[in-house]
Amino acid sequence: MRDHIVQLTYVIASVLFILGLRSLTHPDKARRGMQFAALGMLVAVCGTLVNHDIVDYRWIISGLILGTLIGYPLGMWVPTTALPQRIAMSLSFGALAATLVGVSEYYNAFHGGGGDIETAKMMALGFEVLLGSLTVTGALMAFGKLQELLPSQPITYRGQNLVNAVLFLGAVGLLVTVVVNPAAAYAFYGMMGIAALLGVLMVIPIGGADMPVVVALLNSYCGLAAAATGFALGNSILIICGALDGASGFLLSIAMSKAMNRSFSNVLFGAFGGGPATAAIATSGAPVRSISAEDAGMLLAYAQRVIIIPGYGMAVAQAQHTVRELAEQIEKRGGEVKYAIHPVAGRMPGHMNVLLAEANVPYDRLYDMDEINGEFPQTDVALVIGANDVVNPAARSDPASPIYGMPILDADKAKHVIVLKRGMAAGFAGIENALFNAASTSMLFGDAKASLVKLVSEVKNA
Amino acid sequence: MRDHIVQLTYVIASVLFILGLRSLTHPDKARRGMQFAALGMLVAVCGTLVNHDIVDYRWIISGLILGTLIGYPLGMWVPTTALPQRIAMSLSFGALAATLVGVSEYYNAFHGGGGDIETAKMMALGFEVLLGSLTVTGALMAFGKLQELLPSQPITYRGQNLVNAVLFLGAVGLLVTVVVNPAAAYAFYGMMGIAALLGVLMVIPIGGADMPVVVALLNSYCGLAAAATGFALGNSILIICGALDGASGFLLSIAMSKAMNRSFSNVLFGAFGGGPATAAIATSGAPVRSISAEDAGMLLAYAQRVIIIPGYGMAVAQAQHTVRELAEQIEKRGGEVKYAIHPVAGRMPGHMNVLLAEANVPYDRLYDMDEINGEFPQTDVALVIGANDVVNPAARSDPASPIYGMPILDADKAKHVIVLKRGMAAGFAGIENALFNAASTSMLFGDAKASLVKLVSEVKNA
Amino acid sequence: MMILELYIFVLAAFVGFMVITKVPPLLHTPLMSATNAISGISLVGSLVAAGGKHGQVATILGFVAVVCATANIVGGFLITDRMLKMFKRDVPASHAASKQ
Amino acid sequence: MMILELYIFVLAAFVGFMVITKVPPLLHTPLMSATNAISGISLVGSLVAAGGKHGQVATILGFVAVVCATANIVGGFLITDRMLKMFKRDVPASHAASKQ
Amino acid sequence: MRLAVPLESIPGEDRVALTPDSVARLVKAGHEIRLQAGAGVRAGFSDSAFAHAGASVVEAPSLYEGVALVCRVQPPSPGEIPLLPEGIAVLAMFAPSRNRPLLELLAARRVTALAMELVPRITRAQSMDVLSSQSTVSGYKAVLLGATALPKFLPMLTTAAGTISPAKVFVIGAGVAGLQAIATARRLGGVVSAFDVRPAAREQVLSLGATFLAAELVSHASETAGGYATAQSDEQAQRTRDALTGHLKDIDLVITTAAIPGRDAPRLITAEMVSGMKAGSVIVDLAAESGGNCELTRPGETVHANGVAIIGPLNVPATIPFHASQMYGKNVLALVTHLSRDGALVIDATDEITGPMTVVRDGHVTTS
Amino acid sequence: MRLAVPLESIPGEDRVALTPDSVARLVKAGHEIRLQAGAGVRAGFSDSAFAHAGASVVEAPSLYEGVALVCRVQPPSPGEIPLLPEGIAVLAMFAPSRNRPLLELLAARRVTALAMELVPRITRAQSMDVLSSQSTVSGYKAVLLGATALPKFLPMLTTAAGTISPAKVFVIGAGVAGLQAIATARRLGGVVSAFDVRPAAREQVLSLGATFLAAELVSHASETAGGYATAQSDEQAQRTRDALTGHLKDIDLVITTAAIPGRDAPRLITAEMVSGMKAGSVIVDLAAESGGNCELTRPGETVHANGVAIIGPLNVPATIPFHASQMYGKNVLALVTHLSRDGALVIDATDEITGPMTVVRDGHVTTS
Ligand SMILES: NC(=O)c1ccc[n+]([C@@H]2O[C@H](COP(=O)([O-])OP(=O)(O)OC[C@H]3O[C@@H](n4cnc5c(N)ncnc54)[C@H](OP(=O)(O)O)[C@@H]3O)[C@@H](O)[C@H]2O)c1
Ligand SMILES: NC(=O)c1ccc[n+]([C@@H]2O[C@H](COP(=O)([O-])OP(=O)(O)OC[C@H]3O[C@@H](n4cnc5c(N)ncnc54)[C@H](OP(=O)(O)O)[C@@H]3O)[C@@H](O)[C@H]2O)c1
Ligand SMILES: NC(=O)c1ccc[n+]([C@@H]2O[C@H](COP(=O)([O-])OP(=O)(O)OC[C@H]3O[C@@H](n4cnc5c(N)ncnc54)[C@H](O)[C@@H]3O)[C@@H](O)[C@H]2O)c1
Ligand SMILES: NC(=O)c1ccc[n+]([C@@H]2O[C@H](COP(=O)([O-])OP(=O)(O)OC[C@H]3O[C@@H](n4cnc5c(N)ncnc54)[C@H](O)[C@@H]3O)[C@@H](O)[C@H]2O)c1
Repeated sequence: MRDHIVQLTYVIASVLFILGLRSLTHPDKARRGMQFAALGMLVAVCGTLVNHDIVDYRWIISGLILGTLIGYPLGMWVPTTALPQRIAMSLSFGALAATLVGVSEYYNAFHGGGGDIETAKMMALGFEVLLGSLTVTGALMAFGKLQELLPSQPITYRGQNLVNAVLFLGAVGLLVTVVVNPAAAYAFYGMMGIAALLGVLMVIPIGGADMPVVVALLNSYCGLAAAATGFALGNSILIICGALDGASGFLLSIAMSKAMNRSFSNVLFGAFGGGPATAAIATSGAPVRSISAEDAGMLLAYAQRVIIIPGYGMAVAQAQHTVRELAEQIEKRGGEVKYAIHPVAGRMPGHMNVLLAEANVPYDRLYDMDEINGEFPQTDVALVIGANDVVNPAARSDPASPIYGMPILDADKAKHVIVLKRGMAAGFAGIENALFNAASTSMLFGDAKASLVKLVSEVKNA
Repeated sequence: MRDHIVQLTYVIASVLFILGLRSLTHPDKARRGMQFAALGMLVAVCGTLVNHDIVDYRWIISGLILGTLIGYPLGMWVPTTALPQRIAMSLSFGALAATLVGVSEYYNAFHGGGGDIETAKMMALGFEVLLGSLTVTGALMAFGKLQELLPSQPITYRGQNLVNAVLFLGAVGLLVTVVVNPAAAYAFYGMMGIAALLGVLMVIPIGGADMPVVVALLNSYCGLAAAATGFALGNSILIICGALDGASGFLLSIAMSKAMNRSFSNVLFGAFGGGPATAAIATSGAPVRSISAEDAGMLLAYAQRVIIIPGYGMAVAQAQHTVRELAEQIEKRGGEVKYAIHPVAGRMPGHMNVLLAEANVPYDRLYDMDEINGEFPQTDVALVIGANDVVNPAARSDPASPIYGMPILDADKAKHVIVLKRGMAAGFAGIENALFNAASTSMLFGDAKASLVKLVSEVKNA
Repeated sequence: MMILELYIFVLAAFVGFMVITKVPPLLHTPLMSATNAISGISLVGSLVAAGGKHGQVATILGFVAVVCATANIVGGFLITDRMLKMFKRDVPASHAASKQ
Repeated sequence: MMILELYIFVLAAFVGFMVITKVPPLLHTPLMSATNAISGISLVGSLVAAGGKHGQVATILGFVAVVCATANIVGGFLITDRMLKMFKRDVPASHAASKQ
Repeated sequence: MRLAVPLESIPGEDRVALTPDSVARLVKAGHEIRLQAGAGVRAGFSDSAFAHAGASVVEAPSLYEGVALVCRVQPPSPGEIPLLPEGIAVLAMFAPSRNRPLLELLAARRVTALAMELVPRITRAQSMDVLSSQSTVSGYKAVLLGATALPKFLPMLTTAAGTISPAKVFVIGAGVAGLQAIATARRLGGVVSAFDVRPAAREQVLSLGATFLAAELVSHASETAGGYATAQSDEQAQRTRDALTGHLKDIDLVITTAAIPGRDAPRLITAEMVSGMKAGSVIVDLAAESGGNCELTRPGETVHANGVAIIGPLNVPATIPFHASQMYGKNVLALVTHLSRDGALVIDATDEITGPMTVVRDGHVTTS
Repeated sequence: MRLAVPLESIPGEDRVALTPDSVARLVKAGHEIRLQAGAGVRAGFSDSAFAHAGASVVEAPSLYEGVALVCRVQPPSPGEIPLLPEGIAVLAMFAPSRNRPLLELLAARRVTALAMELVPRITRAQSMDVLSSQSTVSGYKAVLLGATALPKFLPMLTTAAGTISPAKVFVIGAGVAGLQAIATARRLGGVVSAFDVRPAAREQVLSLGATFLAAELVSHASETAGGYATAQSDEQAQRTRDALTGHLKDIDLVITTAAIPGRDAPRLITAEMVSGMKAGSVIVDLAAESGGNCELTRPGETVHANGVAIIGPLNVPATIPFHASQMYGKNVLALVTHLSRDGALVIDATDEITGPMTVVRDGHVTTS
């Protein structure tokens, strides 16, 4: 009976976890969903506590309390900017837990009174400990790099790949040994040590900016370790959660390297020798942040106030109709959209007016520079569509600039600026634009019409 | 070892089945995907044949050959219009197989030498046989109604619901009995009989037009029966396939009743007393087929040649921009779109021209009535957007009609006609339009703009 | 330990729901016939019944089950394929045509 | 019979892939911290190790594992929640504001 | 049957009753066309183009030889009537309510007169409906005239030299001409509002993206079965005037097209309303021919009052002669096809279309 | 600083150099404005509106009392020059290349003359650029003039009386006026193509949805640093003419705006090309003032040749006086703000903007 209760709580918890992750598809429902997942965790833990095997609750209670005391500040007080390192640290905790469980199982089997251990279980234990200890040290290294306790530059030396390969083969050899002969404790602990070393060596040649990919990948390893634990203990919730983590970590690391315009293997191995710290198409050295249509769409979908700044690029791309569609989609979701028309946007007086009128944008959405400039600080997203000179802050600040003195649209004062352009080419005045390098600016590269088509569907599906 | 091979083939087959069903999300890939699923089936069957328990292959081989001889004509020669009845019949075959396996298991346990049967297994067997035999007769009834061997009208009598409820409770009671006392063979076979009777009684009060919903639901039952078989035999591929079938059948029956504008329970129980045979907003008695935006979108997405016929309704809905978007989406997928402009469409000369020009539809896409009328027979879809009089075939055929003699657009000659309208209201001339009742016509009701917005995203995601 | 089987059932149902909600309505009929064909998997159970050494009755029941299930599978996959064939567009051909 | 567990693993991975491919990139960071928190499920194994009667070593290892896993779970869910809070829009308020 | 197309004699009438493409179709249908030399030149159609289409280009004296039907745009002048053979039929825009004396002359000469503007407005006869086709021209041209006369831009322009706000255009009477004016003014970028008394007009105005003024003034009583407007009651008229007065203060360009068939155009804009308008505004009164919708309108002239220019153009369709003729010709083509049976002209007084448009027949004026 | 705004003396010049809203801004900035009574009336701005904005409305004799800068649209006539106090500065569109004698007169009177059209076309000076602002007006109006004169519709219309095919519009010279003409003609529904010699023009034409003719004729050599065009070589000119000849055969409405600063307008359309055009076509030659892009153009007149009407309008911006003045006024406002330092007029010959535009100074004509 008790066993059935335990199993039932596990089934419930699994379902809640899956539903929780699924809720992340919709930002609106995500929070609720994750709260249910947390509830699922509670259910599973409570279920476990009624387990037959547990006879002594003292260590358990103290462990839970201590863990909570450590976890709470990690969750509540860490600034969101420090998130990646926090995840890395917490990852190493999780992996440590899995590793220790594995070690204790192994230890019990030979010292705690148990006799032998069947092959399949030994294999699972071996995998668990191998992946676990690799993740423990790897995650710690990632943490160090992200927190800048360690130099964030890639550390490389000749023959690095070779050394790693040899170590990896060594660990696998020991794994095979211990599976064949479970009593070979030296092999078990040796494998653990080599894996820990490998964790360190694998991460040091990767630059700080690529760390998030590494963290995601380690997350996947940690999940696989948990799944292995599940196989070893015959515990299906561990298998399910491990599989979920493994799949998600893997997908995430691929998605992230894609977002950085890097191939996955390039992140993991290419950085040997020091790749660029950030993926950037840079002008005159200053870095530029590019953004994907998905992310830009999400930003727009959840923005309250959006100002669209059309420029000559919108005309060249003949994107006026798509601009209106995008505005309609944002408004449908409750956002407010205004158009800021600069007096000399485009190449003829009234250029933007003709095009937007053609696209049926009502006149009362169009705002003069003077009318709208005061609103940028309260604006969530300024969407710059193929405009350049008319939003160049140099006109305000740089007396040496040929456009100094021209009044401009204060797009740079908005909370986020998204710029749609094909590349980093200059506008009519032929000068660089510091707005594109600003911290609040993200560039969505590509033909304005094509980018807008993507944005429309992203906003629609957000 | 042999066992492992069997299991491995099962894992592979499960994955292929899932991928196959998943491929149905994309019409382009669906065929390939289902071929892989069929391959999966072959793999699973071959795997099973190496099973230890099988000692005699004669009956198996003859069974396979005979089954193939029956199945091939069922698959290749049945006209696609007879699909629902074919599925119903094949369903009853599948359910019969599951039921017989259950019976043979039960029989073996007591006669074939086996002694007792454990409770969980008995429960699984009971469910299997209950659901199986209910499906066998239910599917046969559905087949009869669809094939019009039986009257397709609902057959009802007073107290029908009560009788069914009593029978159902009786079957459940016998199930409990046999679970508690597995040796009670009378209960086992009795339950089977009652379930078979219930299958008949449950289907007779449902009208022929609602049969597809019933078939989908029976499909779900059949899946559950297979899953129960899996539980009974400890065979996980049966569980997986059963669960897939159960889920899909259930979702499908709900989706289908929604498409018919009926609630699910209304289909199952409401028809007692005879609901409408087709869900239709009918004029003067003639039936009208309505279509969902999803289906209309799919038709457009896979059409080679589309002709758009705008009318006054497009102007009222101010849908011209969305019309262009839709055309662009269709063209992006390789379809060809033309606009047929009737001389008196709208309410002023050139009404459609002004609006379409505003939406930036190039002039060379607009075709005069005389230019385009010859093309309708080769047209896959004629999309009529808020037009009515200008596509009214009465002008050609009915000398008594006030519009007799007016030349019209021959939309009715296209392979499919989709009409976007808010309801069945008449146009300017105030007369009915037989086009809306034609077999090739489907009505997409709602404001033209709203419908078009849906169509755009359906076509985009198709 | 039927609990593991329960997990499998739940997870498979999940997968089923998630896969099937994304199937467009136009493909609902092929979907129905595809799942119908897949439900012929009970052939796997029937084979054991028909080929096992459990006496005449079981063999006969098993034989009938094999016939039914096989017919189901063969017919189901064939007709699904026929239906899906209609959705395959000869895109290159159409392009060629429109380019003339 | 580890084969059943293999089924569970495969199916769960399927579910994981299907669920996660649909998560928009903006939520990738919350997703990472959420899966990280969920991986704290190894607490379940740790609890047995810490509370079982397997000798001192196992108990200590188990205790450390419980601490780590708990910290992981508590911190992970809390921070995920904090992040997701930022995506909750006060839609009614905005509507009220725009109506003024 | 043999048709004649004379050169229009009224000054400023640049249209021609048939154009080469309609001629070609008629010739193909077995008719014979005699065209007076130079008839189409002012509309942009040379004699050679007609000849090429199959017409015989002839000089005036021999024009009517053997002709059954004369196709004209404007009615013949009194001086031309004696040239018509007796018993011949003439197709033209006779404006019968204003041209009684002329009709008497035609009756005296035993000429059958068919008034193009009396083609009934039934669905079947739409292709013969010259009121629709020529009003389309008027509505379009009225906006061009107004925009040209306006000291302002119509569209909005944001420029380095300040923002130009869009002109406000107001269209009174949303019939065929009014709707076309609305569409044209919207195209040019004006902010357009409109007014009409018929309830159906509101949706039609909105369907062109313009706004409708004072929907509450609309009443079903204002619409006849044929879709025409009826005269307003005094009280209604007063309320209309009040609503217009307020609205006009704000307007830059007014286009008026209000008409009631067979009556003088309703007087909708009084001198007082004009004095309330902004200096520099422009009124284009398309109803000038039937007396004008504005009190100050002088047909054929431009009046300036209080800085407001009131343009009263006459015979507007003739100023776009090429396309106006093309459409008129298509209308005539459709009508001739309707009137000829086995190659002979059949004027059937009981026919749904022919009946109402026959205004002189057998020596009698048949219209009231 | 005190500014004067006289009533323009040239006939047909309905614009005024400042409008009430610019006046109000200047007054707010501490300047004093003296306006000759009636100066704004023809543009639609009453004296009272100016007075309300803070200007002193005065009669001519006292206009220049204590005035540092006179703001005009057109240069003063020779007869008005003696009325100007010595040492005063005058702002106007002097057209220095055509008005040398007048500049000599001003020099003799020791008046400083600032030519508005010589404001350099740098980004910073865009708000003072009258060429841009007034060309915008010309480009728009040219299309209206052309469409009004055309015997055809511009837009396509499918009607019961046949389908009207859209007019083909061709714009030569895609500078400010040309682009505006393209936009306006597209709005009205014409099918627009354009031609220019500057390579940047092509993208700009496409950005308005029109097509570009003969992109191969474009060369980078044709563009100066300031974005103006240079004269074509003879061989280039011949190739251009060949391309145009073929294209023009098909065109209904031609708008020409080609100009080369400081030179006569290039002759792009020869009499022979005109004779190849369709009867009923219209050419609007915006370059009429500087000699015309068409050989047959007679400035200020409409010429008919071979059925083609060639309109050579003069001073087009003055025909939309309200908005043309508003933009001109904004330009003047920006320039005055630039010229005044601590309330005094500062004419700094070394200034990037002031330098090039000072054409008469210290008794000398400083332009070549
Ligand atoms: N309005 C007037 O009357 C007038 C007249 C003459 C000159 N100007 C001058 O023109 C400028 C107008 O400023 P602006 O901000 O509108 O334009 P801008 O400064 O010229 O910048 C336009 C930007 O659009 C981008 N772009 C071009 N095609 C694109 C496409 N298909 N998709 C996406 N982006 C595209 C270009 O960058 P990429 O190439 O990297 O994509 C370019 O940087 C001012 O300097 C003004 O002085 C104005
Ligand atoms: N072109 C001209 O010059 C002119 C002038 C005067 C009269 N007419 C006459 O007008 C008619 C024109 O034919 P037509 O086919 O264009 O129009 P129609 O026959 O008047 O039909 C228009 C249809 O659009 C539907 N509709 C209205 N609003 C809609 C909306 N928001 N969304 C979706 N559907 C909407 C209406 O049905 P629901 O209400 O059911 O939605 C109606 O049946 C002809 O009879 C012609 O003789 C033409
Ligand atoms: N059946 C057909 O095929 C067909 C063809 C063409 C036109 N029509 C219809 O005929 C009707 C009239 O068209 P028309 O342009 O020839 O009409 P019209 O020239 O007689 O009148 C012009 C407009 O002025 C309006 N008007 C009259 N008195 C008014 C007042 N006091 N205030 C404001 N507006 C006033 C009328 O309602 C009308 O809309 C329209 O409804 C049109 O749709 C039908
Ligand atoms: N920097 C600025 O802020 C600014 C402001 C306004 C205009 N501009 C630029 O100045 C340039 C000129 O504008 P504009 O309208 O005053 O020029 P313009 O009036 O001097 O000439 C009009 C057009 O005629 C063209 N042209 C000359 N010779 C030609 C020929 N043989 N064939 C065909 N076309 C010929 C020119 O290229 C020009 O486009 C444009 O590039 C415009 O964008 C710049």
